[in-house]
Amino acid sequence: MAGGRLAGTQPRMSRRGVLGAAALACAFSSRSAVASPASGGHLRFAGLVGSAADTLDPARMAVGNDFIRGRSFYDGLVALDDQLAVHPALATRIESDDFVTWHLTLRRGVTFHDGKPFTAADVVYSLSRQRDPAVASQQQFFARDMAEIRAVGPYEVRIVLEEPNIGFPSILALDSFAITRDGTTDFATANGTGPFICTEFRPGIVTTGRRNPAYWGVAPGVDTFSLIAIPDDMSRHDALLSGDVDVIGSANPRLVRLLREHGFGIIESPVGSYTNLGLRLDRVPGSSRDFVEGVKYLFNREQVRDSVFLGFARIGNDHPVPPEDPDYAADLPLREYDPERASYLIRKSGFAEADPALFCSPAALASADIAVVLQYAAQKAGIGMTIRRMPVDGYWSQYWMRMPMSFGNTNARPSLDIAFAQSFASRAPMNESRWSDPRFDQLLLQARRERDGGRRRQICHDMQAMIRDEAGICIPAFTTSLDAFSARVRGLRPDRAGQLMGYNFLRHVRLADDGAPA
Amino acid sequence: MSAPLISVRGLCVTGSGRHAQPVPIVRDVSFDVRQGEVLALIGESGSGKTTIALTLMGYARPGCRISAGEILVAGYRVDRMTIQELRAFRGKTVSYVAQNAGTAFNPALTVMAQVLEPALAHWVMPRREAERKAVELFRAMALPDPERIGARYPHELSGGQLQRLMAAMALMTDPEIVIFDEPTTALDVTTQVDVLQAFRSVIADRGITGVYVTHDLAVVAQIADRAVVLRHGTVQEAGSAEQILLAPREPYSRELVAASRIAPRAAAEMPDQDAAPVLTVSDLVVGYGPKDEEGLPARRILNRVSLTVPAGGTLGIIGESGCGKSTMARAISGLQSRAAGSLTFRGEALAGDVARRTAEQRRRLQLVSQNADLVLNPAWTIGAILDRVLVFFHGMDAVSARAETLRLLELVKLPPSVAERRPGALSGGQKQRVNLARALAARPDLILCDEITAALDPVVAAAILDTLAELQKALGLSCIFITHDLHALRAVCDRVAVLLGGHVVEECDAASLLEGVHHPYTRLLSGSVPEMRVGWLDDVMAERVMALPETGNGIGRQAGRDGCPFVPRCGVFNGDLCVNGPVPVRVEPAGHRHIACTHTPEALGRLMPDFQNDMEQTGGMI
Amino acid sequence: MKGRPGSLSAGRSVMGRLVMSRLGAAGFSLVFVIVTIFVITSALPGDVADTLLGQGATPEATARLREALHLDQPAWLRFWHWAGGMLTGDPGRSLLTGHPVSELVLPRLHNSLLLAGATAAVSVPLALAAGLACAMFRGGWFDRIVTFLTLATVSVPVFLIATLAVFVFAVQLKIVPSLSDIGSIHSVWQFIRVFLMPVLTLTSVTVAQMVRMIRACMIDVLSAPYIEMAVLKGLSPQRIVLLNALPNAIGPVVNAIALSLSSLLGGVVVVETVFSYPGMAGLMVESVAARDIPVVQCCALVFCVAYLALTTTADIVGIASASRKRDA
Amino acid sequence: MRDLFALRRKIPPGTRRILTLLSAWLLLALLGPMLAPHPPGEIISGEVFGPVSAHAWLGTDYLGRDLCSRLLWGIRYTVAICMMSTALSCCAGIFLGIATTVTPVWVERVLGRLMDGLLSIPSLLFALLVVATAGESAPALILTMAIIYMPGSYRTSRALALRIVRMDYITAARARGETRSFIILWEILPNMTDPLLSDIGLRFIYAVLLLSNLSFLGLGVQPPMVDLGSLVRENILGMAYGAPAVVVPTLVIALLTVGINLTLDRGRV
Repeated sequence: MAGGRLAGTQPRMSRRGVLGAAALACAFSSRSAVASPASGGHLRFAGLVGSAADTLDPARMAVGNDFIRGRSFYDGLVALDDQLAVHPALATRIESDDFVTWHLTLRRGVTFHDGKPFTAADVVYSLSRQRDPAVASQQQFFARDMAEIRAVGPYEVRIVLEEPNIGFPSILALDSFAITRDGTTDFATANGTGPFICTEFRPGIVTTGRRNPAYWGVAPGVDTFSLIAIPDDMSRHDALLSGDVDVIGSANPRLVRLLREHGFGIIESPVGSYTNLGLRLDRVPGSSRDFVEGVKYLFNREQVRDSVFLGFARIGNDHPVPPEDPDYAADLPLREYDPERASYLIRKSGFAEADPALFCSPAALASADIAVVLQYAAQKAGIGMTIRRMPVDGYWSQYWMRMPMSFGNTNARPSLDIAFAQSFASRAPMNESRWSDPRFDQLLLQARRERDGGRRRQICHDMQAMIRDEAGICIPAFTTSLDAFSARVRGLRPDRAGQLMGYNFLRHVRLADDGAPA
Repeated sequence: MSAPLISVRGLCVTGSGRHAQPVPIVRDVSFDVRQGEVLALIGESGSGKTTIALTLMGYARPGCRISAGEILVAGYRVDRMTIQELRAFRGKTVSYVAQNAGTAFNPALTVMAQVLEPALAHWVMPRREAERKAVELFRAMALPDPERIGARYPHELSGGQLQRLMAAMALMTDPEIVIFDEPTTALDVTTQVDVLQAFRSVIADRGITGVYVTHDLAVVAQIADRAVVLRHGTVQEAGSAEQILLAPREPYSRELVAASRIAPRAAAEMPDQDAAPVLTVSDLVVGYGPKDEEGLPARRILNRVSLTVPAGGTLGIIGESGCGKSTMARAISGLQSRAAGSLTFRGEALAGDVARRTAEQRRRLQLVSQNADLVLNPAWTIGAILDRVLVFFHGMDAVSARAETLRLLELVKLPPSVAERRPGALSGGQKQRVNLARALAARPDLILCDEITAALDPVVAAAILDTLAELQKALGLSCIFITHDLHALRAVCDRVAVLLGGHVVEECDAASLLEGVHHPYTRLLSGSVPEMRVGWLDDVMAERVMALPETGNGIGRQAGRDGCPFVPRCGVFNGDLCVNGPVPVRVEPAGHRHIACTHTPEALGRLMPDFQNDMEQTGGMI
Repeated sequence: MKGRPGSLSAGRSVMGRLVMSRLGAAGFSLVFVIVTIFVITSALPGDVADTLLGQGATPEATARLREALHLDQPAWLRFWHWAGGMLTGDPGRSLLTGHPVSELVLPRLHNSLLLAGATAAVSVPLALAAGLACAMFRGGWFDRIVTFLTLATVSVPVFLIATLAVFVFAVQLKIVPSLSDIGSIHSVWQFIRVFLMPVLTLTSVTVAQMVRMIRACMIDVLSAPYIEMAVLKGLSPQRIVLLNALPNAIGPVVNAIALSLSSLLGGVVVVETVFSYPGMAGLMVESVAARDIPVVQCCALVFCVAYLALTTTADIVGIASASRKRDA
Repeated sequence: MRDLFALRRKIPPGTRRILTLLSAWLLLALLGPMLAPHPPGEIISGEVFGPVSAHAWLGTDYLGRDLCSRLLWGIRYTVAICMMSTALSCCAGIFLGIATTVTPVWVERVLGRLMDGLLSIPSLLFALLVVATAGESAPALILTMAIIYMPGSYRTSRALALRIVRMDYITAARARGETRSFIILWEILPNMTDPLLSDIGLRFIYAVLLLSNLSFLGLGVQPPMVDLGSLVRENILGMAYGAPAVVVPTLVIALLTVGINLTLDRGRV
């Protein structure tokens, strides 16, 4: 609803400024109509990233397989649909008048996998621990916005924010805010309320789950699932092709042809994730506006889309809003590849001979390839650039955001508000270009308390323009996430919330035949 | 007379070098051997004698092949047999006694296992029977403890024992023909006598037809009926053993015979004994193992050895393998640290470690060591090797060094062209000469010759000895000549020290080595030198009073550390004094003899009858 | 070479000393390796705190976490603690998961040993047979073929062999699974199915090395005079090679085998990755990436111990087989 | 020294063959890139894993770059890196190997154990660690591989040297009072050149393969440059389509290693 989907949620907002149970109910029935009756069977999934660092602790979830585990074993207070609209989950009502104090009404009769009933205490615990540095939560940044989290009744929770934020509900949809049982500290197994019960969890090796018979919501379509990670691209696809797994995440564009030839299905999810180049404005050469602008003109965006992503991408305009987003500022002219202009600007900046280093890494999807494209373009424009490819490990902590020019990789965010707040506000933790503009921060806060959708959309438009023109961020393209599945898998649909139906696919898929693997 | 058992006609063997074109090794060789005969194949190294012997088993060493001729052995056309046929034939019809039993026995298996192998591989008899037969053969070969010797590993046995075991192995399958490939060359004379005796008896008892490969004419005289003289793979002369040894026709045969009769050094040249010795060795002790009460190593290779080298003269040191000859050489040249004793060289004390000797001392004392193949750096040209010494010791510049080098080569009778060649391209004799030249390049006062003729053929050895003698005369060198060859010894030495078990048992003038009273061991040595006359062996066996055979009943006795090392084999054993020592050194004025024996010279004279024969005109190798 | 009385017992005591010295030496190497690894790892940029917090890390959060994990202590102090723990048999806890390192390592070690064992079981006999055969029929067609094959297999990157193998056998022919899912093993047949690919891949590499070395050793021994003697005794090639030559080649052959096998624990990153086989090498790579030093250390320790154990045993076998014929 | 020139003059055929082959590759590495039709970073076609064509002689790679050009650069980097690391490791290994045969025993005791230690660290993991620490660059790779292969070369040369030190001519040199360095350089080294050369050849091959396998862990030279192994690795997906982009570099690696291996085998025995 709020933040990202300012306009989309407009009609509901007009009603008492609260989420009405009725509205949710109907939204709900519509979903349950989609969800098929349980059919059973065992589903095997192979994702991209898995290691000894795999976790069942919501606070630490950082990679795809973590999210999938989380979404299968736990529930959030709210859930997002395929258009990023907020729906109730463990919270049936989320109400606020000033957008500072939020009142949550919790679902009754829900039990954890260990049989204990779900109450307000669990919510308070789950949310509060995100603020504890020792827990090292991925979402500390947003957790710290929650000034007070208190149970006001067995099924009532009150949350007071530091500042008003109309988009708060979608923040609650972040994976880290999934609800675990009160007092849980050992995450060797998952004790959640989710549709699946964790039967085995061996970090870096395998996770298995079985359907939770006592699940409060729509029963999932499979009885059991096993989840592994195969980092090696070829091997992961081999596993699918040879029928050893039914679904793989992060299919490689270069193998789509092969998969299709062998009769496998592909879902292309237009998610808002992107690989970007960040130029630090507080360091040479980024300190020169001309240089930054010049670099932006050096990006041959068509080539990045077609050669690097083989067309499975949408061209970006140096701001974090993907074209398919209703709030996408369509009127902003798309920045074209213009070597002459780039060369002129960069020479003007005086850094033409600086031969700056582009830091990239396999850690940031396709960053090395994009760097190669950029470097060659620069070379043609008579500008020298050196590529420094760094090992995956230590890249985020050592080079990304530390070096004058480093590539980053940002996942889809539940809402634009979150995207802006995390990566562009002055105090944003991931402000890659160290760009700080009081007016932008101002607009951000304004949007958060703005009730009128029209004006919010306008504000949002202005923010996009500001980022495009002033921030040191180059976003050549938004990646289309690809997932591949065998013919026996049904019910997978594209989803803006992220790949694999926003990591929720286990709740929705079912198997055509319940027999043994094909 | 029946048809010959072995008949070889027009045999040719060619070696096919990897890169080079094939070279003939054996050319058109023909000979016959009748049933029960022993044929000797005589020749120097490279004469193809072993190659020919092996072809009788249808075998050619890797890189060689039988290119022509027919080989008829015991009715088989060996040259036409298939691998399988040969396999059944070798070791059963014809068997082989290799030259060096030390290496021809598999170090990883017990002797018995290997002795049984031919019998078992050819299914001639069941294992138990085979074992019985083996033991019986051991006994026939006069091996000690025949019942249990089979259970031991090769390295636990002496060369002589191994050689006899090898013969036993060859006889396991009762072959019609046995090929002996220089079976006694690697042995000490005293052992050789016993082994030869053992061979002879079995050959006689079992009516074996034999082919005996050797370069030692004296041995031929003892064992062969007929002989073939070979050179460069061709037959020089064939005939009865006697005829060839006593009345050789072909020039080469004469040369061979002559080479085994080297004239001893004329006594006239003997330097006066009173002149200050160039090197004095006193109470030298070398050994290993834990220290004993005297702070000296318990296991001693050399035990309180004292020697003097007369200035301009030659001291010969003679002894059998393991007596400590080479250790002596290494100790004197400072390559082997000594536990006690002192060396005085030209009045100065010599440090034990070569590193602590002065350059001058190193220069003046040069070692010419045994194996010329190992002593010349194969990567260098001869010229470079000699130049280096000159540059190092005399600081010569390249030009003058090279000039001097050529002079040295001339001195040792080598053509100047040698300077450009590498050791690999030289013959054994040439290498030994270069080796000599290198020592001379330092312009030493004393050269240590350690077995310099051991690896050489008699003719070549003789030539080298001549050269050495000449040089000594010309340059007034002093020399220590270490050898096991009585001939060589007598050819170049003035004084002789007899070494046994690390003790000097006798020191005397070379000239008088074969006359008068001697230490029993000295007598045994000189008595064991084979002579080129038929029937010598029988005489020796008959008159073996002063010494018991290595396997005799004396084996039980063990000498103490200061006792007489000859005790186990001594025929005139004199009780505990011999065992515990200290053995007195008695001086016998005639020929300045110093004899370490518990008997007085007179007693020895009485106990041991005088020499039967005069070694002057006959002789052999020790 | 005289049979000195008591030379055998002397030989034994000598051998005993040799063995002891080898063991001592191995210990020394071990210490050296551990220190080296620690020095390198502590020099790695970034630490586990960064890994834990990931992209969203803020300086103060990182600092707080470092304290919580004692990463603020000086390196030598941490090493001291670790070494102390190790001596008392406690490899410490994983900084990343907080679980005891042993819990992480043991299952992986078990898997790795399983894979290594299976590979050894296949490759050693194969290599011995091939090596001996090559030596026996040196220069023959068999020798040539084997030599060429070994050459071919060692001259292509392993990851290519592995990937190709999976693509052909698992994807195209569908005769084996593409994943080594050891969880699914309940019968010998499944065991074979699962291990076939990785074992074959590893075998192709190790056998190649072993055959070459064994062949060399054997040819060396076969040129000895006592082998010629054996030929002249009229023995069959089989008898010569197996009964006469092999006993003398045991030392070097065992050494060759040990050397090739020693790489089977740590040197199999590629295979583990391609077949997504949960083994030690993979664990170490992950732990390096995560800067989980205790785990890295433990893995390195295991690899080193395995290597030294193998080579030392080989040496000792060599010494034992040589001691019989030492001064021969 | 005259004898050295003499040495040069008569190099055995086996050795000469190896040297010829190596120098041939070296030449290709030097000149190859000059013949490259395109810069290594240029995307010349929209088609990835493209087939052989007049435009792209060896097809295109996973980004649609000209494989032929990249291959030529790859050869340069692989050959250069491997040769340098081999040279480094062998120089160090051989010198230490020989030296320990003439120095006091304890030197070997210590050094040998350190070498053992190095050997016991899996080479891939060791490389991973070092490169992760030192950063990914050609010098880092060279140094790492040099360290990895030094122990092997040390062992071989020591074994060879041990045989030679026992020779009497070394004893003679000592008796003459020659210095250690003279003995190492002039008496021992000249006698091990042939076996050493074949050993060096082998190490070179190992280096090539290790470098190729390192690319599996994502280690290699910096883009847009590339080494042969990385070339195979980055195009490995092309295998599914039998693309020349994966076949050709593999063949080149095989050619490099098999070629040298065969020469060594023929040079040997």
